[in-house]
Amino acid sequence: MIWQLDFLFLILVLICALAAINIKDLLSAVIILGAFSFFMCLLWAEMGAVDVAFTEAAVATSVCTILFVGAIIKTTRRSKD
Amino acid sequence: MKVIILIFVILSGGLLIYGTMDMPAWGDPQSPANSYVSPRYIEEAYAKTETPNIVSAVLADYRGYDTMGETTVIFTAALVCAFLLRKNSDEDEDKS
Amino acid sequence: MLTTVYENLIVQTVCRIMVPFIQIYALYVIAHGHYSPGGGFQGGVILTASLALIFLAFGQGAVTRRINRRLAVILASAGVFIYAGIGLLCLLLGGNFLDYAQLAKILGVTIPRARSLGILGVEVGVGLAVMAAMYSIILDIAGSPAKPETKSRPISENKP
Amino acid sequence: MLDFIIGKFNFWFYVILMAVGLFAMLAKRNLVKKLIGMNIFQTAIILFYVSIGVKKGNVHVPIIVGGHGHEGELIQAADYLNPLPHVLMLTAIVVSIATTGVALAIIIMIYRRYNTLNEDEIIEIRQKQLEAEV
Repeated sequence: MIWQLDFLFLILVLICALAAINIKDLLSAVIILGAFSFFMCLLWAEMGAVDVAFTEAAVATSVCTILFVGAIIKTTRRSKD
Repeated sequence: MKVIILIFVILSGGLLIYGTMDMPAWGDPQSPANSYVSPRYIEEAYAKTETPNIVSAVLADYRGYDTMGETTVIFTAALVCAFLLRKNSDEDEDKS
Repeated sequence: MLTTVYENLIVQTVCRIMVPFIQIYALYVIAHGHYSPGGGFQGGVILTASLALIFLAFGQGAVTRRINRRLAVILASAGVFIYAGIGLLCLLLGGNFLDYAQLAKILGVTIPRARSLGILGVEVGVGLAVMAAMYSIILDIAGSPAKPETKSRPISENKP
Repeated sequence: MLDFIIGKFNFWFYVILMAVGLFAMLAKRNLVKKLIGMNIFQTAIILFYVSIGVKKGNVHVPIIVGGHGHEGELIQAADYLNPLPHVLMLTAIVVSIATTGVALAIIIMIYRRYNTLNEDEIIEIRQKQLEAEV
């Protein structure tokens, strides 16, 4: 509920989102998506939603990244855009 | 094509930003979302369920149907993944 | 592929030390969900993360030897069944579906305490279902599809 | 003016984040990129819902202070955050992981059949197949 901290985390989240959709290497994009989820978790902890932050830290940064990496290694990591 | 999509996205984003002008300010304790159902949950939850974590109490007790459906959704997702990817013919095996 | 294992002593040793602590922490998160942030989802996902750590460090055979795919599906349906079973038990005791106050008749405690215990039982079911379902999804997406199931051996013979 | 900006800039950021996700879903031709865009879109909406429940000032997180031994004390609703958006979004996050898993399974099946992840190439191959059948 400190708006300066909120502003900082929102800027970081936006940078991570823009980087994740613009990088051509899919594996790098997925790792940046993990960083995006982590900053989102910090943002929720700052807003006081401790349960949501815990869930995001447990679910999105670990299991989601594992799923994406497994799928990318099975398919291909090159992308044209 | 990309330019059309960009214009569409910017237009819809601008419309949504115009919509936020009427919303209550961030963190307003008197906003409608904070003043209807949730005060009852906060005041009653500990006395009626002996659970200090209000989120747990609401998740599993007051809104138990919701959580049961959600557990079923996860179970269904696991079944769908198994049906799609588990080996059932020999030709898939060679290409993977 | 993720399924080819490179024998790495440091990774395997750290994994062997870390996994029991991660699982204890997951059980703590499930059981202590009334008093602190946490609950069925988070604990189940942390249990899955410990299994995924074994999967990454020791390969697919080491983890399917402990919980094979058929057992994972059975555990997931058992979790959903625990949840719905508690609801049906309340229905049989004369209340509404998922009305935990009726559990006070068979548990012999006050009504708020019975609702607290009902929440605990439901969280255990959710944790079991989430753990097994996520484990099954990870095994299907990241594991190799063609590998035949290894026969389960007694735990004392397990050498990862 | 400053109060207005402080009160509203969160919502503007959520809208920008949602627009980024929507653009990735519509304009990118790679299927995994589309899925990443979908994740960003979902997270922006969840962020919007959670931020509705925020209360300014000296409030606690939604866990009753003290736990046992405080039965007699009156609990004021103004002292705690709004727990309802947290509950709803907790389920939304876990369901989003399930949908991601199903989508990745479908992507793996598509790659096995067409040997590419680019949408244009998939459509091209599919049209050639249809013409060959006719």
